[in-house]
Amino acid sequence: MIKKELCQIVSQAEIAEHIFMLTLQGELVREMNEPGQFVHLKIAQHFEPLLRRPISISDIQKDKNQFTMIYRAEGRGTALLSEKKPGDVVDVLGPLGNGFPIHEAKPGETALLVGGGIGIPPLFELSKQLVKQGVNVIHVLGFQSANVVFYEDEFTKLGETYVATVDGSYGTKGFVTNIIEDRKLTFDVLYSCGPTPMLKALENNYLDKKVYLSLEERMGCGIGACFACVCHTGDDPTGYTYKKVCSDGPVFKAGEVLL
Amino acid sequence: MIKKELCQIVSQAEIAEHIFMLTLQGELVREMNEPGQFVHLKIAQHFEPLLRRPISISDIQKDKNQFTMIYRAEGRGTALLSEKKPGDVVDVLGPLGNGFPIHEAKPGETALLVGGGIGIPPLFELSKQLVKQGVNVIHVLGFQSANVVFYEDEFTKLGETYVATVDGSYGTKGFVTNIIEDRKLTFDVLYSCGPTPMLKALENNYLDKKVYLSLEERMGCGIGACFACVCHTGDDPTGYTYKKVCSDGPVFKAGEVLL
Amino acid sequence: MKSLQISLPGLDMKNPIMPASGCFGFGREFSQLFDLSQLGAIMIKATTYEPRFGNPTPRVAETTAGMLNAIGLQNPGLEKVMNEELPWLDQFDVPIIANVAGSQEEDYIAVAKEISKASNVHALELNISCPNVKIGGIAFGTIPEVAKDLTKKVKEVSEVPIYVKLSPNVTNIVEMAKAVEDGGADGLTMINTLVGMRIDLKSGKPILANKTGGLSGPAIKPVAIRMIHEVSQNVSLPIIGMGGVQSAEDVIEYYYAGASAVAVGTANFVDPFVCPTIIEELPELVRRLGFDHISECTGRSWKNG
Amino acid sequence: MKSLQISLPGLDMKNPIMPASGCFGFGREFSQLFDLSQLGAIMIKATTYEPRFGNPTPRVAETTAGMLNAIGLQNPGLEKVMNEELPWLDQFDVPIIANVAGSQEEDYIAVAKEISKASNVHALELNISCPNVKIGGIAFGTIPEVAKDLTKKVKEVSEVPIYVKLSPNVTNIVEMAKAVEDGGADGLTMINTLVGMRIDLKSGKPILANKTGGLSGPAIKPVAIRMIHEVSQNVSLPIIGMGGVQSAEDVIEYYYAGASAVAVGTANFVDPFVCPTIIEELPELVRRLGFDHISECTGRSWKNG
Ligand SMILES: Cc1cc2nc3c(=O)[nH]c(=O)nc-3n(C[C@H](O)[C@H](O)[C@H](O)COP(=O)(O)OP(=O)(O)OC[C@H]3O[C@@H](n4cnc5c(N)ncnc54)[C@H](O)[C@@H]3O)c2cc1C
Ligand SMILES: Cc1cc2nc3c(=O)[nH]c(=O)nc-3n(C[C@H](O)[C@H](O)[C@H](O)COP(=O)(O)OP(=O)(O)OC[C@H]3O[C@@H](n4cnc5c(N)ncnc54)[C@H](O)[C@@H]3O)c2cc1C
Ligand SMILES: Cc1cc2nc3c(=O)[nH]c(=O)nc-3n(C[C@H](O)[C@H](O)[C@H](O)COP(=O)(O)O)c2cc1C
Ligand SMILES: Cc1cc2nc3c(=O)[nH]c(=O)nc-3n(C[C@H](O)[C@H](O)[C@H](O)COP(=O)(O)O)c2cc1C
Ligand code: FES
Ligand code: FES
Repeated sequence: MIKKELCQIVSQAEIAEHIFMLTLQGELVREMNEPGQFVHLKIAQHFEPLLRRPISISDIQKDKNQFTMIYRAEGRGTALLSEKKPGDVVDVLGPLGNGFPIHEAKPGETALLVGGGIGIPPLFELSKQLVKQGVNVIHVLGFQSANVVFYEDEFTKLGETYVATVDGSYGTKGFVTNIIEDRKLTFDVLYSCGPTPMLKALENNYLDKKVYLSLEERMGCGIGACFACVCHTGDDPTGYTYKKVCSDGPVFKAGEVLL
Repeated sequence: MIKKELCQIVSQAEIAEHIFMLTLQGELVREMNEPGQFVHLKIAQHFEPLLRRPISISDIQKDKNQFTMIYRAEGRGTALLSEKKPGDVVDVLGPLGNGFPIHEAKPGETALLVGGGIGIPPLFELSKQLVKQGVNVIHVLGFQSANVVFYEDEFTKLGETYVATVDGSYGTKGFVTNIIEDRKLTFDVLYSCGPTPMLKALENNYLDKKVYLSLEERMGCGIGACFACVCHTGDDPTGYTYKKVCSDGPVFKAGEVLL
Repeated sequence: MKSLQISLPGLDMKNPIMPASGCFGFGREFSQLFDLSQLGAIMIKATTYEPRFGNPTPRVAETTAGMLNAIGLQNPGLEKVMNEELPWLDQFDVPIIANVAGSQEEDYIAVAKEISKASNVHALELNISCPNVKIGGIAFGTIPEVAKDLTKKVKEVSEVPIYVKLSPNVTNIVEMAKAVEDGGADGLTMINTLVGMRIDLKSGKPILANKTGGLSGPAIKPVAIRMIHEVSQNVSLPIIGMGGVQSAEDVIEYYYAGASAVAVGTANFVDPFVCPTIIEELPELVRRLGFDHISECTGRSWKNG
Repeated sequence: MKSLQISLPGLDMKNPIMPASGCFGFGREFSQLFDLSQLGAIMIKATTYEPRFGNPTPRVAETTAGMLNAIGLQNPGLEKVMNEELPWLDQFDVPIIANVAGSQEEDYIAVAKEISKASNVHALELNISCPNVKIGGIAFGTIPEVAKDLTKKVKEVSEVPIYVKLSPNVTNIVEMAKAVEDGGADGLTMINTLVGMRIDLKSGKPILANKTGGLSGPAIKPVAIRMIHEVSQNVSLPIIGMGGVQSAEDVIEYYYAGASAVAVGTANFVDPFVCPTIIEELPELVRRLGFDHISECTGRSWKNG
């Protein structure tokens, strides 16, 4: 069930340049099930910024009623969020959307988790849950450059982890797709979240595989009521049928919607 | 000289119902001279509330570079201000306007200081300076009711002090003018700040006396540039001549401007 | 809650608060959050004759104290609304106001005729003011004669009262209001969004794929208040006011301006519980301001006393 | 600062940033805070033939992310502006744009003729759009033919180029822009304020004594951007953009929309140092966005590439 709650900040830290890790506490953690869901945050009580901000859930600690997000302080809303301190509250609406189907990867199978930039965070909870289920995980993480790399160690603890940076200042120079091809990584299921060009490339490269992609779109309501975040479906690319990223997604099976 | 400075909050306390006493520290205290001047506060960095708020200076501590204001948490701006804590900063523009002419009262003479509600604060610094100058001060302070009475003790330390409340829940029931008449208070100079009906009554009652009144008006710039706070002059009540409350006032000699 | 009960043409309402069209879909999502029967009415998403996919994304952009949208009237079309959405909504004890849109006269007429037959549709809201539809659309809302004519034709076929939704993007709003009054409108809803744009600093291009969009939210409230103040003194139709309403205080400001009911749009995205919250807070505010019934507030800004 | 130097009809400017008319008086107050010679230009307070006292107070009210004003064009009149304000301003190395207002044609013509003779007045801004003047006034800004005619007549008597200030309170802004272009305008300034109102919760009456006022500030920026985007593609006049500008980023957004210079109004009240701050920050922002000169930004939102 979707809840709205003033959650208290447990901790906040800058873990890479402009990249913040934020942990909140609240009852609505009980409602969080699938990795890949997101929350919609109202950052300030005043009307500027006005709208909520969608941020993925990157780690769920059910026992403590806590969850963690990792976000980039980018525009006004996230910059304000990054100034908040432990004890401050954030107005959270969530959990929202449908996440990654973890049971598509069976125990003993291999899942490839491919993330780009701030698309990486939801893959962390996903990886945790897959590992718990006995799935073998491989992570391929892409960043712009060394100064914004985060969570490499955390992912490494869960499984094989490769890092690419666009400018080559860390890990392999290039894109995540380069790593997958160069290393001839094989898998049973692919899960990915990141910039659209990356998702498109993955979709095209693995037409015959089980691939799940998490999409991003500018949102109004975040709950499916405003039609802001709509995309065409794969089987009716110019027609009337549609999916809403916020409530039907953000995770879709490759091919289900038009990227 | 007018300065703009981020001043730090030294202390803030609720001294009566919704009435706050706020002390700030900053270099611009050096520029504060006359009692009755005001500052123009930008309460939040964001755009809502957008405009600055004019608040009188009620106490100047030159040695510590500190000054105090007393204000009522009324609308959005002052409510937000009242939530600020020591260490937080407030964007201050000031000191602004022309205050009470203290040298109009000579040593040994008697000054009557008449204040109503949140018009009372600037009279405190005025009284301090008059006393220092050897002037005998009498204070007549009017409030709505007992729960919003403030600073009675502080004024009493400086001179004779009478309190009226509209509902009679404290002091004399009625208006400040009742006290002055009933007690047959006499004076050489009268200084006043408070609601317009009170100022009008005083002006009419003491046409032959030296009377100085501090006015309130909704402001835009606070520095004399926008013509928001203009009033007609007393000698040309329907013509083109005008005074600006922010930069010519807020204190005017009775009769100088049309109330 | 007696102090909130009101009757407007076609609408007997528990209270005068309703979600604005396009900001509440067909109610399904919000029904997971609270009981829709609490609402005074529901203005459902614009319905067109044919299904519409709407504009490419991005369809929303934030502005200071406001937002732009260019949804482009996406909706499942008349048939689906009649067969699926309205029957589903019938489980709630709440009158529906159906927002009717189109790109030509015949569309409006066809939709109005059919949708006004639905048992829970108690009124129509004629959307002659959507700034995001390319063909025709906007013209209906800016040319008095055209608006009057359309109103008349829709009135002829509708089985329920019709409220015409006025566009604020006009030189003379009173002229538009009078025209639709002449055309036989039973009420007005105002305002729709102001046309606006935001440009992305990095790309240099408009954020919205549609380039322009409709500005809503607190930013536009003073414009709406002014227009309702003007129009309510010049026509005798009841007005459902909207634009930036976020609180019970805002509702009263709309009443003072001249409104007889109030719709809440963008605020539903900021706080999905805003409608029930306002409904809960209103009676106490009405009482505190010294009124027995909220309808006493209508037009106080220009009425004597 | 080379990247900011620009030339527009009548105006050779160090930079494209200037305070907007009515938000900076005649510069005296701000001259106590910073050196006015830093500014690209100064748009002085509207000048009418006779002195005007303006409207009763309250003249300003705050709105969400904006403000309403109904100053009513208070000014000391042509003679005093010519004899006192303009000579005083002459001590600064900054071109003056004189905002010309009136309630009838003859007023505009008389003021324009005289004030354009002042040596430091490099251009006129024809204020056909002030929403706060009761007689005539607003009509000039909403009827294309009237605006064209007035522009022509003022152009005939003016010794300097004229910029016409457009009102946003119209159905079709492009039509207005084309009309004044036809009338011989040398440039446009846009936008003036949107007509708005706020009502006090306690009294139930409008806060402004004049009831309605002009809405300015960040709230109106998306409307201004949209209008400049539209107009700049349809006329060949340079546009001085304004409406809610608070930062160097806002300036670039106006350029992208189609502006060739930018004026700052309400923000001067929020931060009296905003103009020099923007001027200081602009060169670095222009560079960071990859431009050699700010004028390269003009119209990028609709130009190719
Ligand atoms: C389902 C989903 C999950 C996300 N998860 C994360 C995450 O885990 N970590 C993270 O750093 N970011 C995440 N994002 C992106 C994040 O929402 C944006 O970076 C953020 O909204 C930008 O807000 P701002 O105040 O910094 O920028 P502003 O420019 O002030 O934002 C203005 C408006 O545009 C919207 N907007 C701007 N950029 C984006 C964007 N890229 N995607 C969607 N809306 C945008 C904002 O929400 C807001 O409405 C996610 C987005 C979606 C849709
Ligand atoms: C020269 C001067 C000195 C003042 N000194 C004091 C003081 O020492 N203590 C104190 O409590 N108050 C003082 N006031 C009044 C104070 O400025 C207002 O109470 C305050 O601005 C209200 O802001 P708000 O955010 O609470 O209300 P809001 O209703 O949010 O204000 C909205 C807008 O209206 C203006 N406004 C509202 N009420 C007033 C008012 N009474 N006078 C002027 N503008 C108003 C605000 O400044 C703002 O622009 C003074 C006013 C002036 C002009
Ligand atoms: C996302 C969105 C979609 C909208 N869709 C419609 C619509 O389909 N039909 C309509 O008449 N108005 C539509 N509107 C306008 C609103 O009903 C309302 O008139 C406007 O947003 C002003 O109210 P607000 O400021 O409370 O949002 C839409 C507004 C938004 C924000
Ligand atoms: C207090 C005030 C007074 C104004 N006076 C004038 C004026 O005399 N002449 C004029 O053309 N515009 C006047 N304007 C409009 C501004 O010049 C400007 O067009 C408008 O405020 C939008 O810009 P902003 O949002 O930056 O304030 C005034 C605006 C304000 C806020
Ligand atoms: S954000 Fe409103 S429908 Fe998805
Ligand atoms: S507030 Fe601007 S002139 Fe006084």
